[in-house]
Amino acid sequence: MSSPLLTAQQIVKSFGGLTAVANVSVHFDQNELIGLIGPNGAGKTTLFNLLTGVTPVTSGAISLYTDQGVQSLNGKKPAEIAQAGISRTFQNIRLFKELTVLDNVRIAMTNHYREGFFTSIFRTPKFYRTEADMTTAAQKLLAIFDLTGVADQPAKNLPYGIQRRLEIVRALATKPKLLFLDEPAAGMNPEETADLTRLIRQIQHDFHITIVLIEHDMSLVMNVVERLYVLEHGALLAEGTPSKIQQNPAVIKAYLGGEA
Amino acid sequence: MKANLKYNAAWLGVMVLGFVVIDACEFLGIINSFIENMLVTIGINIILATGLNLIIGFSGQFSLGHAGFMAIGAYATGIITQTLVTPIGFYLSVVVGIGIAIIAALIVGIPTLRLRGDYLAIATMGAAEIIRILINNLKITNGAAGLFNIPPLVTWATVYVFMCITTIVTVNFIHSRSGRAVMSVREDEIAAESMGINTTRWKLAAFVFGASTAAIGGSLHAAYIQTIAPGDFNIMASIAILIIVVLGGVGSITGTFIAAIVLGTLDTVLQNFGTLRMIIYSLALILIMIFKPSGLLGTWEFSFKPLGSRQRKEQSVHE
Amino acid sequence: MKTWQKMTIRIAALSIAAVAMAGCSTAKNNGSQGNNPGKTVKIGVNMELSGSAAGYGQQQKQGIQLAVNKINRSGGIKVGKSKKKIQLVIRDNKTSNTTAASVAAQLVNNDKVVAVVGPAATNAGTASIPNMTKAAVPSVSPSATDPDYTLQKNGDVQKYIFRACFQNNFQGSSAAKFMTNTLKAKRVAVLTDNSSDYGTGLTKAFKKTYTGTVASSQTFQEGDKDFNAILTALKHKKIDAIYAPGYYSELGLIIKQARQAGINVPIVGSDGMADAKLTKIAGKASANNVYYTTPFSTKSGDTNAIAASFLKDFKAKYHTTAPTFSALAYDSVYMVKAAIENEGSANSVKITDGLAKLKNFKGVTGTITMNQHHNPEKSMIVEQLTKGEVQRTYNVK
Amino acid sequence: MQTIGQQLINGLSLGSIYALLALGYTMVYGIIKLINFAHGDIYMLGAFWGYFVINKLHFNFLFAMLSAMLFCALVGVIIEYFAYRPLRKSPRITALITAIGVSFLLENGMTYFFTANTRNFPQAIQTVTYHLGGIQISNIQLLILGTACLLMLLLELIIKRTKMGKAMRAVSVDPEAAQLVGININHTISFTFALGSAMAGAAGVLIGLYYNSIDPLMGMTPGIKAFVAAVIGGIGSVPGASLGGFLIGLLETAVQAVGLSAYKDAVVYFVLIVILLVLPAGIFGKKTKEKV
Repeated sequence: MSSPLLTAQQIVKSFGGLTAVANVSVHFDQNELIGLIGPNGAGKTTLFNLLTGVTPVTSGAISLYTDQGVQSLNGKKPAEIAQAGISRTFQNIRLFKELTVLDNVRIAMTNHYREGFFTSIFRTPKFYRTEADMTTAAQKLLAIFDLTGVADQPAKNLPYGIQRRLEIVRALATKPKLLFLDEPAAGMNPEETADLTRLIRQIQHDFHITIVLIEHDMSLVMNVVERLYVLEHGALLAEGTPSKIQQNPAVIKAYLGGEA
Repeated sequence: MKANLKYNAAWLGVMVLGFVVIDACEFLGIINSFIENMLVTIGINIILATGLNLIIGFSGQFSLGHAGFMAIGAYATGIITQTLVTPIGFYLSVVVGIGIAIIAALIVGIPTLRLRGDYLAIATMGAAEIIRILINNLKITNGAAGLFNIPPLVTWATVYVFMCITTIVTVNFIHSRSGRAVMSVREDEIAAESMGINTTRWKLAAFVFGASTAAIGGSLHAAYIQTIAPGDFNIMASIAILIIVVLGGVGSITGTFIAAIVLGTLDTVLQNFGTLRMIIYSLALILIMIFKPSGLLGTWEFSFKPLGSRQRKEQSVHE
Repeated sequence: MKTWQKMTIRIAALSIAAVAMAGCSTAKNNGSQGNNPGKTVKIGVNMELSGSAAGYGQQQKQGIQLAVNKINRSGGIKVGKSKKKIQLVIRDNKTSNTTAASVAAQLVNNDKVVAVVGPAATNAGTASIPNMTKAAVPSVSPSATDPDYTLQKNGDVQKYIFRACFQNNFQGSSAAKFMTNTLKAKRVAVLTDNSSDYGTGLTKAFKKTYTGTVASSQTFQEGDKDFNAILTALKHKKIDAIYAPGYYSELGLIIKQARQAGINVPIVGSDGMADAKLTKIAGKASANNVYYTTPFSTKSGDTNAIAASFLKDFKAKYHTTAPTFSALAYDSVYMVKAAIENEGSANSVKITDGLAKLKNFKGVTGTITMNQHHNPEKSMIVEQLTKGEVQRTYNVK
Repeated sequence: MQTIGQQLINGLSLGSIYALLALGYTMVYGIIKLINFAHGDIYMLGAFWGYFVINKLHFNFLFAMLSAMLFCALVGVIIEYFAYRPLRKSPRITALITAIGVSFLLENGMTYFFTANTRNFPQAIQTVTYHLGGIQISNIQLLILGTACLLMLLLELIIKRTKMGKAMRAVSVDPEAAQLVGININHTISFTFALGSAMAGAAGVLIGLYYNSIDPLMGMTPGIKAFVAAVIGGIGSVPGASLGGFLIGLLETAVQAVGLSAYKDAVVYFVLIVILLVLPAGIFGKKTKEKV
């Protein structure tokens, strides 16, 4: 067992009278690749939103394990959580559409390259240095993911598949320790999905980070993840390796049995 | 680095050239005090509208309270230069105006910037009206009668230099890490938050920045026109600045310049039409908006950088 | 690498250039002072013809046009030996101070007028002063009432700035005296138009002079239509009278609503009320026990032949009783005429001298002598309305 | 006690005018998300229409009001057709500027053709004041309150019960989906403008009768106040607009009653900001949470 990176204990989220996430406990370890599956409306995205602070938890504890020790993420804003090392993509792509690909990536680096206010408005040499460093780093990242050619294009002009890839690159630019991917293969054809599979493996390997992905495409999930959580009706149904999950009767029932 | 130098030198050249041309015209008598008045009004409007464009066009926050911050700058100058009748007094008053405007922008912005779209617009409008009503009832501001006989410490040249400086500073702000963070808030607040951008902080930064440039505009207005009254800073004044921003193109500083010049000239030319002037003005406004819905320039920005490479770029966009 | 230094140099260079050039532009001087007339005597009108003060501005425009028509019909102004017709250049300042400054500059520089009538409001007027002074062209405002309008900051008179109306201090204190001496009011409520210098200035002057008790001091804004809340609050205060300086559009409503609410104490106002519309808005039945200070009265015609002919001509041309603003504007034009004829020249500087020396000028609004502060000295009267008609007039000393 | 009762009447009469105006804002905003800046000026047009038909054509009051409603409805539809419809797909801020342009045009056009002078509105109904236990109320105040309530009720019925009302609600929620189920969006939006403008027309004539003074700029201040009322009530909500209108009327009255008349508007705006901070979508507004 490797050391834990993030744990969530008995987290609950209710919207009015409706419980969207009930008593879910999960743990994500260092450099692990985890899948999160479940039928539509099972609360997968809600769980992501809770863990990234987009929506606050009703109860329960979320902790992040860093070099400085354990840090509670309860009540933290999304920006603080992102700065603590958690990044994500979105189910319905949320790029900065009017801005260029390069700027999308540079924005994600905002917190890693400090420029003082006066440095930037008076264009001191330090400003140009920082800008150049930042741009080089962003271009390097774009090159890794084969996006150099479109660096100066507005994000909205990119084809769908490339937009998905850019979103992942942008998330990586924040230098996360933990990356949440919300349905990265949605709307992709099998060929693109295969590319994505390779990409995800490569990221985990090259960047040494933990990746959690929500996915409906079972071929992708079963292919890449090391461990799986299954959610149903906001509650945790099962946990284990892909092969174990595939044999879990409760999971089979939830997926195949429908009402039965 | 060399490219930057060339690029900056080009802009410097444009600014100096503009100055020399105006000065020559002034010297030769082509520009009399009537034209000068128009130019100064345009210059002040550029300062005001550039700041508002930063708030509306770049941070995506719809503020309708710009005249309130302008009033703060104007009254700071009006009051301070009553006793300190020197250029130093004027510059001091500008600094004081900016300081108070920043404080006011923080007081207004921290609670209201959570609101979205038109709700924010109406809240900022309310805040600006509150500022104006306070000025209208205070003793130090001489109430509704306003201040006049403000010493003329500002010439067109001062306004020109201030216009250049605020524009440089605003454009530099936009083309920096801060500016990109601000724009990401406009594009998608939730995504920006998830990328570690403290959206509240950056929204506030843009708002405060815009407010301080408005204060500068107000100071220049007070010292040039030499008369200020609370009525000068009502809702209609905020709307007049908004019109410049939208007409030029939300998110285009070049557009703001063009729109301020076009509207300023139009307004002056229409002075010859007597009572018809406002009818023609409003018709022009409606027609421009209908035929150019995203403003005269949209989000297009003039730049020396792509002059050589623009054609290549356009091709790739059309592919 | 060197961009920081360059930036600094850039700003420094600009600033130095600015200072140097600014020196140049102030140094230049045009030989002869002021504007001279051509074939005609050009008089500019810098007036609020749109925007919030448009109603008053348009009344003044009517007065000006009436005066000019009349002068031109009788051949024009005698300049030296010949007679020259007046050419009016009317420009709208949108009730905006910035525009008023621009209009002033256009009138004096491009249109080359020799005198300007307007603006109506003090602030628009003060915004025009720098441009008028620079061009050495006089302006006569029919209705800028702030006491300091014609003064510089150090208390010296603004050389080129004149007015045809009373200044607030005089009118406000006269109202106070009238209320103490004639109405015997010991406790009053004050209701001020708080949207311009006019109402606030009058209230300030009134309070300074008035020796009784001010039981309540409330304000309203131009354009307000509902005063019931203020009046209901006043109703149970023991007051002998109400002092309400403002314009007829709001005062008419105040009178109407006060009388409907059962407040029947005297309501005293200022010359902004001296308009036949007041009665129309308030209703004949309500316009009772109403007084206002004014230089001009629709009854003026009984004693003043000039006023009588003005009233007749105005009625013939515009089919309505002449309001005070039109009368003041009418006088402004004739004041310029008198100045030109006295000096025998229509040079703008000469007109300025003529205006400053104006003495016993017989106008619609009384016999005017310009004092050292460019304020017209003329007698103030108080009119009393009963059932909407001017019932009697009082002279205030 | 009497004073409080009297002030309540004052506040309600003032509020009913704001409420009638706020309805127009709220309906238009609800359906095309446009702050129809020209709405206050349509109310001015209604007042002028009433002025002319009573003076020149000797209409009685009821006819004057009904014809003013019809006239304003027509003006509203025409403005929408020429000025707003071409911009339906454009950024909303563009449409807002156009609306401001239309507002300027109406104000200055009326100033140009009919002068800026204040006119006294013909008193088509004689004012009769009733005394009820020390509280005064005039027949015109009663008429305003009654008409306002009647029109609001009627509007609520139209929106909730009629086919057009259902179409309006559908378009305001999702115009594209509404189009798919066969709703004619253009007709629905025109109808909304007609309805909202008719309310403004009625308010114009009522105001004319009540205050007896009309001028081309009379729509500016009440227009902005009514918009504030609509926002306080929750823009898009008809009961919200009515509530907001009465709330502002009462608030203004209360501030003046305690002697702070100079800060009347400041207090209104302050309350607006506070309400928005507590309820970001106004009192009856639906809070929309963005789906992530």
